[in-house]
Amino acid sequence: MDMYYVQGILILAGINLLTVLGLSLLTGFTGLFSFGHAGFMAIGAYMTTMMTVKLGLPFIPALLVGGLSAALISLIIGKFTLNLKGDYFCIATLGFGEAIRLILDNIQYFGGSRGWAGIPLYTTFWNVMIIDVVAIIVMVFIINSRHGRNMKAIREEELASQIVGIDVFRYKMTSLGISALYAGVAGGMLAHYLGYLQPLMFQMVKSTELTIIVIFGGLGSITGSVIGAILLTALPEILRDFYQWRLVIYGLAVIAIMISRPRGLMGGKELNFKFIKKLFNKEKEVNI
Amino acid sequence: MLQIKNLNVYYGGIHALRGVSIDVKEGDVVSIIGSNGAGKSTLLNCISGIVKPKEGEILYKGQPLAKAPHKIVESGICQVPEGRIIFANLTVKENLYMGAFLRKDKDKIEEDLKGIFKLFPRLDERINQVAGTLSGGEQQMLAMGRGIMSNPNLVLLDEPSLGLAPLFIKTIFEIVEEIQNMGKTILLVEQNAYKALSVANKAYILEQGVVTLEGNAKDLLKDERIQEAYLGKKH
Amino acid sequence: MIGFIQQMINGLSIGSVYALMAVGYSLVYSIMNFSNFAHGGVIMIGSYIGFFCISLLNFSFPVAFLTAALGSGLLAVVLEKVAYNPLRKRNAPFLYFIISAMGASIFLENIVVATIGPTFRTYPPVFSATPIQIGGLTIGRLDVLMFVISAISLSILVYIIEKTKIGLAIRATSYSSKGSTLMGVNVDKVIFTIFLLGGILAGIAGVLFGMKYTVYPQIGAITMKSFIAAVFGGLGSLQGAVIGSILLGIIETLTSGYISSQYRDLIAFALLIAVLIIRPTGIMGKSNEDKA
Amino acid sequence: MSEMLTLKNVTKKFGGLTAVGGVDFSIKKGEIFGLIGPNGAGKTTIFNLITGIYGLTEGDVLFEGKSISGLKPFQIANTGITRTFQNIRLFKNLTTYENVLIACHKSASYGLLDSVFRTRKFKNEEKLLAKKAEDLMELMGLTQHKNMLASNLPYGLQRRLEIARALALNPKLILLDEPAAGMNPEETLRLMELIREIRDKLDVTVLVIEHHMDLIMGVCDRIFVLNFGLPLAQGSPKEIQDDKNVIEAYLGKEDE
Amino acid sequence: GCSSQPSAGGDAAESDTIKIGWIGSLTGDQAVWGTCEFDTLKMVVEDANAAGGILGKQIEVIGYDTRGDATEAVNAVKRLTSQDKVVAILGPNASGQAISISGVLEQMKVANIATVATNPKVTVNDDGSVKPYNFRVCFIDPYQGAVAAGYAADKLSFTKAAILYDVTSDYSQGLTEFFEKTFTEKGGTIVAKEGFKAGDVDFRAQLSKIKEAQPEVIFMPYYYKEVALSANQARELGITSVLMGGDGWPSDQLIEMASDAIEGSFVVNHLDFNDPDVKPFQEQYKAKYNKNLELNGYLVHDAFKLFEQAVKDANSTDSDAIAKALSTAKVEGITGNINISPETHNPEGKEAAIIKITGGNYEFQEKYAAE
Ligand SMILES: Nc1ncnc2c1ncn2[C@@H]1O[C@H](COP(=O)(O)OP(=O)(O)OP(=O)(O)O)[C@@H](O)[C@H]1O
Ligand SMILES: Nc1ncnc2c1ncn2[C@@H]1O[C@H](COP(=O)(O)OP(=O)(O)OP(=O)(O)O)[C@@H](O)[C@H]1O
Ligand SMILES: [Mg+2]
Ligand SMILES: [Mg+2]
Repeated sequence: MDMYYVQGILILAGINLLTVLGLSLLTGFTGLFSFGHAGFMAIGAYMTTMMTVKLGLPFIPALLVGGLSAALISLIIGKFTLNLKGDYFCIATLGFGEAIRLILDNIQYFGGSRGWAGIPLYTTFWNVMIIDVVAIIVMVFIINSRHGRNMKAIREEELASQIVGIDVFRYKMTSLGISALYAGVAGGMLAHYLGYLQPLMFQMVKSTELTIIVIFGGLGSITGSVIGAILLTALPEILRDFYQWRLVIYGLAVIAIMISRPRGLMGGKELNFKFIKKLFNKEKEVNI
Repeated sequence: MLQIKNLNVYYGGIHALRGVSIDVKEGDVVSIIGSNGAGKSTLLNCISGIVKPKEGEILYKGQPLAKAPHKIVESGICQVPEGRIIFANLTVKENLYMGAFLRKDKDKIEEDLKGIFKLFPRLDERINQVAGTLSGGEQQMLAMGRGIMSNPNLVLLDEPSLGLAPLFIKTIFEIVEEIQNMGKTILLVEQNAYKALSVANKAYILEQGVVTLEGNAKDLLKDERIQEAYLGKKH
Repeated sequence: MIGFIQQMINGLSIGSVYALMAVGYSLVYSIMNFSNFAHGGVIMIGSYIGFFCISLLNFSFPVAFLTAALGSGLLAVVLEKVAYNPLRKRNAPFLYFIISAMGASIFLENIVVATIGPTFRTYPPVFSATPIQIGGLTIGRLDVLMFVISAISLSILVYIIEKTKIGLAIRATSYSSKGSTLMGVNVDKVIFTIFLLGGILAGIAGVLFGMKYTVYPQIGAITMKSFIAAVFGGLGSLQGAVIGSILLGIIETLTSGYISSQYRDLIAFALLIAVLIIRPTGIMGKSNEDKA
Repeated sequence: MSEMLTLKNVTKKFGGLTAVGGVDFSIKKGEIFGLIGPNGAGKTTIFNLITGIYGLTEGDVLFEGKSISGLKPFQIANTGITRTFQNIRLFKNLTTYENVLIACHKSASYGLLDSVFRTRKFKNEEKLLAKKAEDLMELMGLTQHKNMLASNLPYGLQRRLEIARALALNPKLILLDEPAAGMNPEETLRLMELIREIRDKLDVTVLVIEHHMDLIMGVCDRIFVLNFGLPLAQGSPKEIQDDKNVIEAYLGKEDE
Repeated sequence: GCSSQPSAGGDAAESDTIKIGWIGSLTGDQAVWGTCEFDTLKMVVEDANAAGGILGKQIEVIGYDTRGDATEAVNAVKRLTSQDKVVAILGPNASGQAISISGVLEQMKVANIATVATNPKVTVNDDGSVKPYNFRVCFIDPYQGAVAAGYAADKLSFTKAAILYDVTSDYSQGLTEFFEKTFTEKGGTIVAKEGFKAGDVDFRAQLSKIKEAQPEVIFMPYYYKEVALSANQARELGITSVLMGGDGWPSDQLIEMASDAIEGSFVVNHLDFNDPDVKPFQEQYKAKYNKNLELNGYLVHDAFKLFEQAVKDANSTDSDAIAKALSTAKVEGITGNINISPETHNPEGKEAAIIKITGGNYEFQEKYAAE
């Protein structure tokens, strides 16, 4: 295995992981199912690129702008749709994702469907890894706080959550916002990894893939998301030599994991939680 | 009628029933009493085929019980489950018809329906209401009615008085007796130990998955241990 | 005016295409409470079965139609056994079903690409392609057929679900499979029936589709539209699925015709959201607001 | 002002059905107040109206003198009213401990950023929350089931967990909907003691629906009787027990 | 450690096979074209090997699927260049993928010859500078759009045109843009411009609207599946306008799917299918794969020829040397003479073939170049 190639896959896995972490918060911990996360990635990607290419902002601030724009849009969408239940919300997000793509297809300033070429290649293995580590830590910290627990409560039982004084709507908004922020940043990184943007990249299939990763890894498990992101990004690569058969195998693998481990790979549990915790304690000592 | 031998049930690591053996004679009311988590519901669910025991044997009319839950119902065993499990999306009437799902005798079904409405006039008043919006007690009545509609030989009642008004609890136990008079056999799980023992012929005390006491219900009613543990100070 | 009427006809015919798919999809939803994303894959397979029956095996059209319907029905049942049944036995949450369905959908599409190949295939002409002309308006023959078939299958299904005993069992099972087991319902059989019916509908849709739009591995993707339509109409309600489909068809054509074809889906989506804001469970959806 | 909760002409109609019609009562601070009535009388509906799950058709609900009608359920919870459910609604796939811990959340005030940066405030308050949850489990006798999933608890314990969860909010008023359902007489006795303890030690006013007369008559200071959605009687346990209407509609004659 | 130092080219020179890569869609909705392209390449390479290979070395093709996805294309190219150590890459069959891989190509110093990637940005940067490792053998969108518009206005004397296009396709949008520009410059009017979305199968709403605008010609710049459906539906609605399309059209499948509806239509193509020089190639493919050759097959053939020429010119199998040689390579392909311009890396001066569909055949009309 050539490191250059492996690194490429890891970068992509890292970018996927970022979105998946956000999606995991939304789906795994808050119980909302989104088919529109590719849309948030798209917003992040285009906004970040606009910042770096048109306004000359450095990469990291640009990523933040991209992420925040995605979050902002998500809050607007959420305002209208978060009262919807289950599949209704899911369809609303699906429609949103497709709508974003349609708009981008028609905006010639961003190159329309012909795409936006010549984006500087700022994304590197190391900045992806660092951002991922920070993102994981932040996510674990959120989940292991009263805010994270409140989200879990909403996932379990909305009415009961209300009765214990949880502002369900606000927490759903928070969860959506954070997950869109993650997706937006991931989008920005993807743009600066490929050097090219095209609305086509953010098809519904992309959203589907992300959701599959979350559930494959196990709802409500960050470790699961990490493993899922790496495994499912790598799987098609490992199967590269099989041409047309690789997606057949991919499909089978998804079914197989669902029926053999119906709670996903990690089944809602965290692998070596203690280890991670220890890691965090060290982090804290450095921080404070 | 029903013979249970050395039943062992596990939920993952939890050993919920430990070698439970029970005998139910035809035409009897048999009560099972025990505190929360003793395994009463588990026992009924085993008979209904919803929970699969790890070990043990259940004989019904001398034959091993069918495996599939719907076959068990077909053989004449019906459970009125704890927590009611009515079909919240169906109307009261449809719920009752669901009770008669396996029956083919159309005319008799309509007749029985009238009988149910006589027992529970409230259900008649709510006949077209979606069952999910019934009050708790009304749902309990519906669950009972639905059970009776299946015209079983052996009725498994899991806490039928749960959530019922005092006046109505009386009615429920009257109904239990009435069902018995119809020649049916009843296995009754109840928290209201006093009532449960009053109507029963035989009773079992279940504690943490083990039968600790069994015997004639009237005798148990006088048993000091029972009075202390299950009947409260007075009754 | 003629233009407007023609657009309405277009909308109606597109709507009945959506409806044909939405009914089968909604049927499965109504009992399993999850979106069967493999439905499109089953439609696609049905389309191929019909095509090969006619072009390779020289079956007559009705026989081919029947074979496709049964073949798809069978496939749906097998899919249920393999991909959903194990989940059902473990009471897995609905998300897992959806993912399993997605896996199945990816599998079906790509197994066709890998074996039969990605090429487009054209059904041999079965009906006269010339549309019916009435005073400057055109109505496709196949469109009429689709409309009629959707209407018939809907009526039959509604009858089964609302008036028959098995229908009652289906509705009961959709709320609580434990409860209906306790009533002596063979839940496996109920679900088998549902998937068989859903699959047969998919097969019918597949053949009609293939005739209208040619056959290719991604043809199932249009089911996304019928999924949206079913939500429009209210999930789990068969009538809702049809009404939603027809509405979506008309909205789409009128938007294309009078507002903007480039932004058609955007406007349709905005309308969908507007409908859901006013009626959070779609047009016909019952708000199964359970009691506290 | 010792009036804690006041219902004024509270009315709820479902289509043509008047589930609750013109109910007036008020509960004083520190009281244990019983709400009884035949099945379908509208008791749970009143709870749903107080906690904002249903909207009022007519009338008003005052809490500590202020109207709370029109507020969202979580807002009402935050003014200090909480409840348990007749059809148990726990966070099923979470453990006993998590169920209680979640409900404690209002005892902490750290924000999202505090949790991200693990500030001192976060750590102190988290410790506090954990302690509180442990105490509540201890009080309700749930400690040994700490790590069990709520859905796997036996019925009776699920009821107790619901009460623990409600208490975690530090409510001023707690509404219990048939807390003794599924408990045997012995357990019911313990529950009675517990209800008194809640009132005395935690300074919580209690409104309780029950069909176990031993409990109602044993712990309630005052009782309100509802029949077909309409007020039937109100008074001390003694008065209620002797009320002819109540006996006829609800209690039935003592048979022993 | 994880050194990410590119390590391509180098040792490939010593081995006695030449590895070339191919990427494109073997799955997804573009699979028809990708599959044909890959198959053709394998066939062409077999022939070349049978004829002694290049510089006496045998050629080996390694192809990967991209699902039509830009991200996948990047992965595939990383693998081809770093692990498989190919000396050049042919394909892909869409611009998005060709553009996104240029970063990797430059890092690894491996050239890519795109087949039907017609977006101008494939070979040049925004500032007009040429990308050192990107080449192509097809003409570009602006050219094709301009040819179609020019021919419609000048040769066919149409003044009212309508356009139906795929909003979500870069190819379709590109052609539309330049058709519209040229056509209006030549004094024509676009009386209707309607869009649809990839995956759509029903175009009657848009067509009904187009019908009311009464155009003389309808430009349909998209791939033949949609062309067949939309042409059929147009005729169904009683539209009699002449239809016109680009290189997404030519295919035997189109004739099969919409023979009557497209009768009398004009197509801008890369070559004349009925050219006697082309026939043996078509037949060879048909005999080998029992399928009809798609347009991609011709172009990948030419891409390979161009590669072969460059290796000979460079007299080396070093990837960088090949890339240098490519920027001035000249070769006679089946789609015409290919003279790569060092400024643009496009085949300059490549004339388009205008084809008219008559009696279910692609009848060559004339070579036509936009000014
Ligand atoms: N699905 C399950 N998974 C794990 N444990 C379970 C499950 N169902 C029941 N248990 C456990 O099995 C034991 C017996 O439970 P069961 O419900 O039979 O008790 P019960 O006697 O009916 O109690 P109650 O009077 O509260 O209804 C309990 O400890 C309970 O926690
Ligand atoms: N959402 C609703 N739609 C229609 N009717 C309803 C609804 N909710 C409650 N009802 C009806 O209102 C009446 C009162 O119900 P409620 O649940 O308040 O009774 P309850 O006093 O709590 O009875 P129980 O002691 O049996 O629990 C019942 O007859 C019930 O059927
Ligand atoms: Mg029980
Ligand atoms: Mg109630």
